[in-house]
Amino acid sequence: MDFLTKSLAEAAGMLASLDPELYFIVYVSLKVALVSTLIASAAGVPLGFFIAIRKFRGKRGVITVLNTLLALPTVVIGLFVYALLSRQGALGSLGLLYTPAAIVTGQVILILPWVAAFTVSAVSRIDERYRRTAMTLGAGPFQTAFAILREARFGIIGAVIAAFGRVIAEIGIAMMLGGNIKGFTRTMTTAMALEHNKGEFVLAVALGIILLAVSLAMNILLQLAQGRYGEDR
Amino acid sequence: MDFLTKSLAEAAGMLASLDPELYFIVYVSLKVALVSTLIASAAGVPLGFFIAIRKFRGKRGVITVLNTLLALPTVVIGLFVYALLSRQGALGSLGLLYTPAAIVTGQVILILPWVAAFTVSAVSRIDERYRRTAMTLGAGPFQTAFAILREARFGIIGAVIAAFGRVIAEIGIAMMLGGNIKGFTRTMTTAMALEHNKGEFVLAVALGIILLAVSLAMNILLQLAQGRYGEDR
Amino acid sequence: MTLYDLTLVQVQFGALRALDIDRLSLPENSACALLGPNGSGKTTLLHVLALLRPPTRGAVSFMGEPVSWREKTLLPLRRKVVLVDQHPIMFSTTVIKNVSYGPKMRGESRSFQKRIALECLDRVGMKEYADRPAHRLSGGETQRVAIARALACGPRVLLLDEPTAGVDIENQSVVEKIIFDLCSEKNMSILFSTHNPIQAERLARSKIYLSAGRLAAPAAENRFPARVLQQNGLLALIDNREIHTGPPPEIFSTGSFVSIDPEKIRVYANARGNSGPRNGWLAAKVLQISAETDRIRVVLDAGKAGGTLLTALLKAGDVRQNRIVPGDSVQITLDPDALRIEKPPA
Amino acid sequence: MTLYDLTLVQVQFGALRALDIDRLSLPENSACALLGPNGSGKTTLLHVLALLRPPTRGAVSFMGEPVSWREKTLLPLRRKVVLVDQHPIMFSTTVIKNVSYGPKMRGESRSFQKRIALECLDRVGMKEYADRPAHRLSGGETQRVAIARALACGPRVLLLDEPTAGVDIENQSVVEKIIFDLCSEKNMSILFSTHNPIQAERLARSKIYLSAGRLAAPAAENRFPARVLQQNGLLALIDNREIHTGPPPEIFSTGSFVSIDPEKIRVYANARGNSGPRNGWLAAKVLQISAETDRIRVVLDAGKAGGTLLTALLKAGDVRQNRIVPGDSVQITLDPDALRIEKPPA
Repeated sequence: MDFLTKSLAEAAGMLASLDPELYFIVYVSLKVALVSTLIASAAGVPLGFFIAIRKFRGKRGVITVLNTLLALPTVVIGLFVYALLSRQGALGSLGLLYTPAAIVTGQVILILPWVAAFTVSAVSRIDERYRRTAMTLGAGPFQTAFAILREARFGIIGAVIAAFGRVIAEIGIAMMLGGNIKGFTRTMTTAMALEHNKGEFVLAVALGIILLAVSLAMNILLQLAQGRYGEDR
Repeated sequence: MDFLTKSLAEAAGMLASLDPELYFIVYVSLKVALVSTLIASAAGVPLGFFIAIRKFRGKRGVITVLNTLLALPTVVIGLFVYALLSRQGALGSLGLLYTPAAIVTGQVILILPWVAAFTVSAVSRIDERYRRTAMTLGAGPFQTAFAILREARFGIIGAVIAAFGRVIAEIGIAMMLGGNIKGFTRTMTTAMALEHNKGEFVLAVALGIILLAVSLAMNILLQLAQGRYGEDR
Repeated sequence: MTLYDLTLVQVQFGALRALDIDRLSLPENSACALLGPNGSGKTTLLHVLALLRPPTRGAVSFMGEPVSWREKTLLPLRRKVVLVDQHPIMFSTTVIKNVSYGPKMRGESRSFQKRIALECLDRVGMKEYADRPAHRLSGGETQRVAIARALACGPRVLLLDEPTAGVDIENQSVVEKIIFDLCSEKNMSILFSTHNPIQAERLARSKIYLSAGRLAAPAAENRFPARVLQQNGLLALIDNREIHTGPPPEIFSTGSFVSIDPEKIRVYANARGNSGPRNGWLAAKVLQISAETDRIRVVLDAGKAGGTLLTALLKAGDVRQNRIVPGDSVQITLDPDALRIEKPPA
Repeated sequence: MTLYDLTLVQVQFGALRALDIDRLSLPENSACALLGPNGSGKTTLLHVLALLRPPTRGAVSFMGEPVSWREKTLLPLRRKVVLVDQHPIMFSTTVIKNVSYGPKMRGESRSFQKRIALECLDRVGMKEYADRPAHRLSGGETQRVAIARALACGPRVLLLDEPTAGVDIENQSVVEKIIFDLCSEKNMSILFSTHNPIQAERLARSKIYLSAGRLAAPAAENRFPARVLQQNGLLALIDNREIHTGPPPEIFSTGSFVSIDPEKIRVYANARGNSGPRNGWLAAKVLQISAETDRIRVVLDAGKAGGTLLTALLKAGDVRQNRIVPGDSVQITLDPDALRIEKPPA
């Protein structure tokens, strides 16, 4: 326990001294996770909303596929994107492997189904009466859709927050596609996993503190969004 | 694409030839994940059930903490357990680091809150009338609890399945605490992430196929449990 | 001009035919109550009339125009009619934003939205709630705001689905009073569903009865699951009691229904000393007598043991002359054409 | 022996006092109906009587024994009384396993469980459903199985919460018939809540009325939110109408209620040629007349504009003599002690 306490104390010192290496890793992590989340949300929220409010043949099947994609393991995605981006791969000529763009590609594949599936679930939970009420009060199709979207807002925000929390904490994709290159693609999770027994233990603990703080903050935001949501209904 | 197709073909051949190294890795992964899930369920299901059916001061707080623990990143858990189990750590003398027992320790910490939180949620969803009905029909306190547990069974099974799916696909803990030692602690995820660019790409793809199959199977089981559950209410 | 014309309208939910109306005309500027038991199709009919649900089959015409049910042509028509749901939901914003939603959708100016919303809130006595979060109101308050929200659309037709169901007792009379005032409104037709015949009688000028999705005689209660037997050529068996009928009925197994026309039931006070049941007469007990538009509605217990509720519609003079009072034992006869036998569904 | 004795029983939900009963005694082997509007506390009272909810304050005694509300002593008492919920739930297993749950909890043998379950299912006509999944039944079928499940416990007291609410029309008469038969059962008391006075009258031998959590006079409808003004020393203002009363009432602002004792309302047919309202008289219209245990219940519209519903309880002779028929305009007076004024809550 002494060892752990000592490491924590040193890590706190490192955090306080604004160590540039530490904060650059945090910056890369947040940037990559944010970009992934934004891309996945820009595609996934409209997709999920469309699936939820439209009636079409095979809707049940689409939702089942979406829910199944939630289970894609990060390492499987990492391997698949690696095969595409490696020199021998179909997109190898782009030279994206071991760049932040590669990580973003993999993470978008990871969380797009999350954002879409949770948007479907948030919008589907909205009582049919909201649609009916908007329509009977004279709303057109777009206005009706907007009214439903507005009622589902906390659920959708929750989906986006959950997605961000998922990518900031994942390691498989960041490691396989980013390669943990110092000052370029080294993220909090890859640094923590790969550097801890190479004398960079204090750095790992400092990153762990920040990652834990970010993850818990996201989770608390998520609980607030869901709580607010629940209270509204 | 040619590269990917070729790798897939070779991987299929490896799977068909019952390659002993491949299947030993799968065996280690499944064994570790199963033991973790069993331990976490044995503790988490009763804990969650107790929290859900009892009224006590601070119940809301306990549930919030439980939900917050869902966000624990695997690498943070890995680092924490590493600090405990490493030679300088408090439990270093047990010599558990880089053994399957170390992975199980970390994974139990990871999924215990999952099992407990989902059990709380599954049991809380059970209509108050089930409790009332059991009581008015003459059930004692234990019989009433059992009636509620029985109605929540699909939700609880779902929690256990989700936990297994989570540990089989996680990599941070397996890597940091298992150390990817061939024939001992090498799991599907660590092998895939660390070996793919060391000439073991075909092995990685073959493991990817198995991991994907297991993950999707768990997810389909989960959807069935939830579907059955939803239909019942 | 007629407001609605429905011809051969059916609404099918899977195997269930929720609505099956051969012909229904509603005149303009009417105040009409829609009566019928739970599951008789009241809500489904209101959804069709609100132009929210296209019928599975049949033609609807609204204010002289045939309704095509294509979204494009539907919107202008739908803006003339507003439905207030049985348990209305509020958008999760303030009360006044809820009430100004209709004018906003119609592209009215902000100042007009606000003025009309406050006006309508005032009409239902909820003006001081304008800035409250709308989804935290009680059931009765929600109902009042929902009516204001509907009125703010300036509809030609206002449809209300069980407006006093789920409303606390204090608000019930308030809501009834609002509906009563709206019923005397010029330039607006009002149609509300209710399961309360007294409410219908007090508030509406006309009534529609639904039973199992069909328009029914004004006492749809007289519908019994029955085994009908051809016995002595003249008898029908209802709930194991024999009821006389003229023409020999067809023979059906279980699953058929018998309806008795409430206008074709005669009720006689027990003659003195003549207490035993005569041939062709049924003994019954009077439970309730109430006013119907131009008739008196008499609810009778005609069963042996907590048995069969029958509703008869009599003339006021007959009731007065016979001095029938609830609690009395009476004798009833059925006119030869009082029974209608429904075949079981194929 | 009395079945229940409640003394100063209160149930508080946060700020809401859901139940506030000074004294209530229920005799054994009774068949009693519990009447009152939505939210009047019927369900809460049933939960207390089912020994499922300890009251916030007050003493309950059951079959001569004071109830201590400790789980250990409660279980044997609770096994003598069964509540059937308003919308009963079924355990997600077969019908027969649901019905045999009670005997199973009591440690009966498997063969006894099965025999009693089939017997009880047969009583409600659901024997052929024994092996169906119970949570797939319709509302009416569920209600019937729930009654069978309760009967299988062999209770001394059977409590039913609105047994025909949410039940389809075909099953309603079946459920009523089952209750009717149960009411004549020896060795079992039955208490059911309903909002249907006709049902109460037909099925029960006695009635309890609840209004806002309190035991009320047998027509709790006569309770109005009111501004009461001391004007001329003699007047009370109800819904902006003046109603005479003897002793000068105290002055309250808004928030107070006025109750009118239905037994103290006199109803007179309009004297010929004497149509204008006389001093101290109120004009009203008769809406409904129905049978009450030993009285006639007359529902009057005493408001100016769709206004105030009043319920009077008259003697059968008075109704017959006055030849009052629904639809009639009548005049009413109130006895000097008819009004009770409730202070607004502090």
